[in-house]
Amino acid sequence: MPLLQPLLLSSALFGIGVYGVLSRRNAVLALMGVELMLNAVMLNLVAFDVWLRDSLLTGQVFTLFVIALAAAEIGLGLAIVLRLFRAYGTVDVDALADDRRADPVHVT
Amino acid sequence: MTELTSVGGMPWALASMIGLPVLVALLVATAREASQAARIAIAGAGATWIVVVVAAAGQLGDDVPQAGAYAGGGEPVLGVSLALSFDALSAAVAVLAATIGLLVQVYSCAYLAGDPRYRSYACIVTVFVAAMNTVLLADDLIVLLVGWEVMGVCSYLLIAHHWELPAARDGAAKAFVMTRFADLGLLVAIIVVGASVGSYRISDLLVAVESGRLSDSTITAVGLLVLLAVVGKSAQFPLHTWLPDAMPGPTPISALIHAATMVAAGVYLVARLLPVIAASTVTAVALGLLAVVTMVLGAAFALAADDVKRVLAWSTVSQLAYMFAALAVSGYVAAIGHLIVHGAFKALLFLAAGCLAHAVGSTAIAAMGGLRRPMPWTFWSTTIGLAALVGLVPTAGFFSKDAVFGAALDATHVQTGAPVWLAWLVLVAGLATAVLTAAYATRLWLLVFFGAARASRQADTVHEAPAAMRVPVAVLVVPTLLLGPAVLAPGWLGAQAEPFHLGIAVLSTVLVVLPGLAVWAAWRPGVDPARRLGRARRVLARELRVDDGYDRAVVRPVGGAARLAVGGDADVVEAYVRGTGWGADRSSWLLGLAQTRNVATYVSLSVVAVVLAGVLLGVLG
Amino acid sequence: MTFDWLALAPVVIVSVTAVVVLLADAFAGVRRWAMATVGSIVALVACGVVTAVLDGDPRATMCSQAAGVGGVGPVTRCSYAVDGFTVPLWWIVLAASALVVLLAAASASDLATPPGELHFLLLASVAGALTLAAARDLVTLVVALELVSLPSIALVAVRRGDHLAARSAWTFFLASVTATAITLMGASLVYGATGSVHYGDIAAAIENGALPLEVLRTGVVFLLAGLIFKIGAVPFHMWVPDTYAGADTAVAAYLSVVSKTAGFAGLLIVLALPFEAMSDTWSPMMAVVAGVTMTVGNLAALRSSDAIGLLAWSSVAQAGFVLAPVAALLLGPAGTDSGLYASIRYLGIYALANMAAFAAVAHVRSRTGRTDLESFRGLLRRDPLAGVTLSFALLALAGFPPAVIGLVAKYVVLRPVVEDGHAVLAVVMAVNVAIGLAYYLRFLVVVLSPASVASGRVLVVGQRHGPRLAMGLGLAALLITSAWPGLVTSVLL
Amino acid sequence: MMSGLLVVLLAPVLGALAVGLAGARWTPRAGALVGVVVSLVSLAAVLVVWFTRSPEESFAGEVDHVWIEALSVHWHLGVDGASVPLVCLTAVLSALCCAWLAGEPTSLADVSRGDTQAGPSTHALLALVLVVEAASIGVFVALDLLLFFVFFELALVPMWFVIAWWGDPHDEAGRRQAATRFLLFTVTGSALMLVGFVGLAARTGTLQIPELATLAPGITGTFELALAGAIALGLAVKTPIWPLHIWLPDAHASAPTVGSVLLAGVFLKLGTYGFIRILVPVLPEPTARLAPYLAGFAVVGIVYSALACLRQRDLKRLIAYSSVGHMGFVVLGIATLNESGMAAAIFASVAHGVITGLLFFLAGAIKDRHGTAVLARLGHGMYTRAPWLAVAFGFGCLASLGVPGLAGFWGELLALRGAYEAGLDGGVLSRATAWTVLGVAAVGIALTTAYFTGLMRRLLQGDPAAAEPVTAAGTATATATAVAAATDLDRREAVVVGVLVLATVLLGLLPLVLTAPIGEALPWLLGGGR
Repeated sequence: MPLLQPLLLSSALFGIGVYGVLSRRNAVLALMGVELMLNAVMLNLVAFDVWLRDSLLTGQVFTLFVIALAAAEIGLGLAIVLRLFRAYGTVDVDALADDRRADPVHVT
Repeated sequence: MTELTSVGGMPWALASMIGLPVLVALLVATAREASQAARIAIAGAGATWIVVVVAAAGQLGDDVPQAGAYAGGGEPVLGVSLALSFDALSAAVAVLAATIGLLVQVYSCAYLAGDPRYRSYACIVTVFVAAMNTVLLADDLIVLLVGWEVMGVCSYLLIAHHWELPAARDGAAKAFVMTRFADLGLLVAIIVVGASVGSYRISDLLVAVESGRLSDSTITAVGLLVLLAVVGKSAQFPLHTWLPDAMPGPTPISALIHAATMVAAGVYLVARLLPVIAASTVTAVALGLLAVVTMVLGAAFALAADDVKRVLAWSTVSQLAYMFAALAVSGYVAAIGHLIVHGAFKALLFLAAGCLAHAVGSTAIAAMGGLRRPMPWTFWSTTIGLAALVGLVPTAGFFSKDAVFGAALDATHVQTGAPVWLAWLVLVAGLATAVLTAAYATRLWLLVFFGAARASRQADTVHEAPAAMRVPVAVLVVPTLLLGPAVLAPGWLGAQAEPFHLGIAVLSTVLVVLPGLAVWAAWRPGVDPARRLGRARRVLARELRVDDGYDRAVVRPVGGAARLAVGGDADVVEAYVRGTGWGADRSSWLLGLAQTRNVATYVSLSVVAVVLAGVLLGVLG
Repeated sequence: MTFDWLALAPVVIVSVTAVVVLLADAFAGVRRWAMATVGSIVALVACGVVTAVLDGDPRATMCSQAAGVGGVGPVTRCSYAVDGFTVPLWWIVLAASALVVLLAAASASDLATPPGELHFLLLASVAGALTLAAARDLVTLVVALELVSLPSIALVAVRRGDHLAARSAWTFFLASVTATAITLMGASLVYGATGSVHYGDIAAAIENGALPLEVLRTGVVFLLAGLIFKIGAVPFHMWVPDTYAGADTAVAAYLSVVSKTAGFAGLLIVLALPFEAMSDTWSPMMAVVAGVTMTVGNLAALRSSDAIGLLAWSSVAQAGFVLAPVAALLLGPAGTDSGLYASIRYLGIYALANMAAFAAVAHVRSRTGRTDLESFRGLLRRDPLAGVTLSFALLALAGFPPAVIGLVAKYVVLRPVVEDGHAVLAVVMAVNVAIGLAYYLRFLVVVLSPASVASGRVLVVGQRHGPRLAMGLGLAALLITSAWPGLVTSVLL
Repeated sequence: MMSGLLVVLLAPVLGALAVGLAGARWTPRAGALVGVVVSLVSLAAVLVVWFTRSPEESFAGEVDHVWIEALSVHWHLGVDGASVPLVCLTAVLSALCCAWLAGEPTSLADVSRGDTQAGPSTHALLALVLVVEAASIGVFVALDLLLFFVFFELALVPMWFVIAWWGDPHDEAGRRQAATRFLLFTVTGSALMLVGFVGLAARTGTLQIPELATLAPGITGTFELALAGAIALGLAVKTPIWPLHIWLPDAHASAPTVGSVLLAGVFLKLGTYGFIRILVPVLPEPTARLAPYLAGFAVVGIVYSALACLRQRDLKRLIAYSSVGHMGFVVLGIATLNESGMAAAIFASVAHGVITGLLFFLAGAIKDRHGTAVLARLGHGMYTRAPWLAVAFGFGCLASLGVPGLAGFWGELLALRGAYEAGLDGGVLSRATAWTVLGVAAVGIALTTAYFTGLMRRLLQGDPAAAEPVTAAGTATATATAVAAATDLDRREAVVVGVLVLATVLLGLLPLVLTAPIGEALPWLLGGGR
């Protein structure tokens, strides 16, 4: 089976994900960006697995693990977003950056 | 320490010539009050004189030196051995030094009566005698250098005795810096000798020179370097300017250090190393030329100087030049003879000048005049001294100067190290200098002792010096008168003596009497004969502005360089340091700014970096 | 498929204890802190015993038959191994974690931090760290990495009702997951290029050659991203000060030592085992990363006026020093792993000194509620134990006698670098030693200063024994190892 | 504990612990007494070790235990003729520093610091002095590169505190900056030196200096040249060689009296000793290639420092700059790589320690009296105000400008001789270079005479009537300072100064005292005895 298309697709996904993480001011959207990146990885793994005709199906097993990891990350991520919202009343990351309360590290 | 090894003779005597004064110096320094210090100093000087005379008595006329090496050998690194050798030459000069040292100590306790710093003065004078003896006895060049420089330090400290006077401070500093700069020549010379001969012993050096083991270039180098040191120490041209400025020091010091001994040590060193000097024509010629220039210049400057001590200082410069000139034409005996005689009469003249200053309260010629009657002792002794300086029969000066001329005359037809033209030059210049000497001596004599007493002072204030000062002056009259034949006595230096040259004698006598008469004719009471010189007088009085030259050529450039160095540290090196610190601080500040607290910034930086790395390493390899 | 339970024991013990502590905390009413602390300590000590047993006999488990690459008959590949790499790293992790547990007690009875959750998360993360040191295939590596990260993120956020904690956690989280995603992408590429995730297979495949090298290299670079993130090296360093600032002191200590060690464990083993043959690809990269990291960390620390911030930046700089010999990994003239072991030794010494420093800071914080440098003025007179510990730890971090051990550490990392002829890196390191001293000295002077300022509000949270014990242990260890540096070098191989 | 060298090393350490822990429980006088005693103990111990040595061994009282087997680091101590003089110098100077502190007036310092009882105590200073002593002695007796380095670094941080806390009471910011600059300069240098050591160990597989010395003939090549360069650079910062000297004047000027004495007397010697003990014996071939540059920088430093001295306005800065010049002679000696030169290096190091120590003690005494060391404020005619102080100072100046018959002379003589010999066949310098170096150095000596004469003329001589010392603002009333300025050396000062004066004369008249041990060490240092 051809390897190129799935790889292209996954690269596109990964790129979009990165863009999302970097550009979204809304924390939740940033999380979705992370999800996209992980999806790209899964697609990669499956594609390679098939292409390699791996006897141990390593790629697919790996994918399962990644799915689990993604779930855990999102769980934790949403929990933190919740804390943020409770603390600041917003999930706008730029707004967070403006808060300088009890911020001992930066002396500039 | 390795065991004491002594070669014949009386090592204890040699050692005590140096050790005794040092001991006395310590005692003087710890003396409770001045009078006690004075007693100790005089007694010590007397003891030293006895030791020296006893040791010398067995030595004069004996050409086999007695020597002692102490702590010699076994010294692994320096190769220094405390080696002493005592031959006729050192004996003669040592007696001179010890005698004048003793007289000066006696003289000083009256001259500096009531001076709060008398103790330190007496102490340093005693140390000086020890240093002088070290120079005379040393057979090891490094030991000699030690004595040589300690003499310089003592001279520095004594010139600055009245350090609240700016002139004394300046003169002392000038003398010290100039002479020490010159001494570096001796230091380097010693290093060259050590490396080429393999020993610092003068005896080894002379043997090596005779055996021709040393290359000509080495001999010349050593000779010229030694010459540099000597020119400095003996105030010869072009380093002659420090001696007149050293005159603010106490007059007895001028007599001891700046007339009789230290400045004469240069002559002694050249005489001691004469084979090295004579072995290289370059060195001999250089020595001769410098001496010729110096003797004329010094006499000329003396002619226009308006201070008694300054006149005497310039005459010292020009008389020392006589000795060097004699050595340049291998007039060994003549030079040493003149050294001894000059030491005697110049010390006399300085001590007499001290009496004048003691009476008048100043050494300016302008402050004097008509002192013949109030100060008979001083007048007569000064007269004899000046006669010896001029070289009138029958004073010792006449014989010694004649010996110098004789040596030059011989060198014109006998084969010596120096070329013939140099001998002629020396002879002519010597006679010319004799003329000038007669002129300035007469001028001084007339201006100080004759004419009307200055109105500025009442006659009763003028008084003859106290006995403690009169007696040493009187004592010095004896050698000044009688030492002459001794100089020509056969073999007293363990070397061939100079025959007496009648023709030269007559010629020189005529040459000195005529200008004397001329000056006398030119003199009216209260009128300085030097006026007759016209514009030349002002030029001579300014001493050809040699010092201004040094100021422009050395002092100011050094000052500028110093400013440059300080500036360099402050602005250049410092700037790099500060710049580094500033840079670190700024970059730290920037890094702090980069912490925007916005994770998006952080992540984007990381991603960019990773992608770059991925492309660079991954795709491009 | 067999399981070597002894080899697995540490991970199992820690995980089980984590759950137990959580449940016990939920049901017990009183003395929850003491229980949690003691339980965790016991578990860690038990792990220590097991490690001592395992020390010296390498074991491997979770093995599988695989068709060897390139037709080489079926070979056994194991995902989990306890060997010469694992044991020293375990020592560091366990010792440091134990001290962290003691420190955590500093904020006991501070109702904002629930003991159960705290210790559960802590132990869970430790389990991850232990696994990471034993992981021998990419899947295990990634899983272990996440097992270290996610609980530690939660640890940062664990303090209730603290704005800064929340934001720091978010910073930490987003940076972490992005890095992980990149790592995963890298892993997938490596898998695609070599056809396996087992280190052995990958190494063999690279040996055989005939691979899409571009893909492989890109994969390696991406794979390293997540690990570099964990050790807080450039360019993944910027989260470090923000996160430490928001976290509880004990958590900051944990991040700066244990989770960093875990990251290094992954990094060193990945570089040493599967990608050894590609060192010409990553060696220069590591050299650059090391040099830049130590410089950035040191320079940034120069202006820091807060103890936590200063230690945060210093931990960045120190990561650079640990990384430096990696550049020379396996390239010594004798062909030894000198670089690798140099890193591990430096890591151990750094862990010791840093834990001691954090212990003192946590102590002062629990007394005064402040962490700015001024609050440490005159500490030596106010509180000799804390003062001495902090001063000695700082000297050790700076690498100065009398803390000889720190100097030995510098020597250890410098040696392979010079041996391998990385002149530039060596000079950079030398300069950084000086820069580092500048700010460690600034801190030291405050601590030793005779003029003792009245420290603001004196609040006494938590029970004091934990931090005191931690400081005592840390100081003792530093002193002993300074007198006999041979101990460290022999324990850590 | 069987070896005397451990006693030499441990005595000051224990003394420091005792004084530091006892703190205010002891009077400063008692603490100082302890300091003096322990210093004298280590002095006696090292002398015992030296005179009970066995002739066939190249190192006396050698101790060699494995310390870090994994890195082949040994606890390796030993002394030879090159190190014994320096150890003795360190012990004596430290003893004198402690004696000096017996009555050190800390009042000025406290005034500036605001509150007195919060100010650092004299005990702490004593303890630091002893630590510095122990560290320096350690450097001089260490025969293992890493051990050498440990001791080399050990004294730095204490010295920072000595300068920054007990330094010039009138300029807190200045003394802090000076201390930090000193520390960072030295640390950067020594870090480079460590790089060199590491490379050496990597190249030869050993850290033991004697063993390295036996391998020396084989250690040649570009890599080795780089190593030698790194080590030389590190040592050059410490020595210091121009133009790396910039840290020195500030540090010396703003340090307290004992700090200046230890910096000049002992610290600078750590650098020169490194050259003598490590660079020359272990890396002879690369060092020979570096020699001309070393010699060049050395003589430039001599002249440069003399010129800078001509225009210094601060007494302590002037003495500090003169140290740069003297160190120039030491480095010149080292750069010649022959017997005279190495002997010069050691002799000049010791002589400089004694003479400059003397000068700094006296400068400290003057500063205590006037509250400042700015020459313009010290007035003239000190001969009349404080005769013995002035005479001692003049003596120090004469000794420092190298009058023969005093300690300072022999080092210069040997250095120049070494330079000349290095220009002969088989030397490391070309004939032209040698003569140039010789000439420049001689000019430097002349300039040295000039500025010391100027200093004596300005400070000691002059019209006492015009000697109304202007007081530094805020320290004391004019009358108080005038009275203080008119007080001569007290007993404590007289003792300290007397010891150093005697030492100067002794070394000047009996150079054999030093040259004998040095002579024994030379073959080993120059590779003959191996």
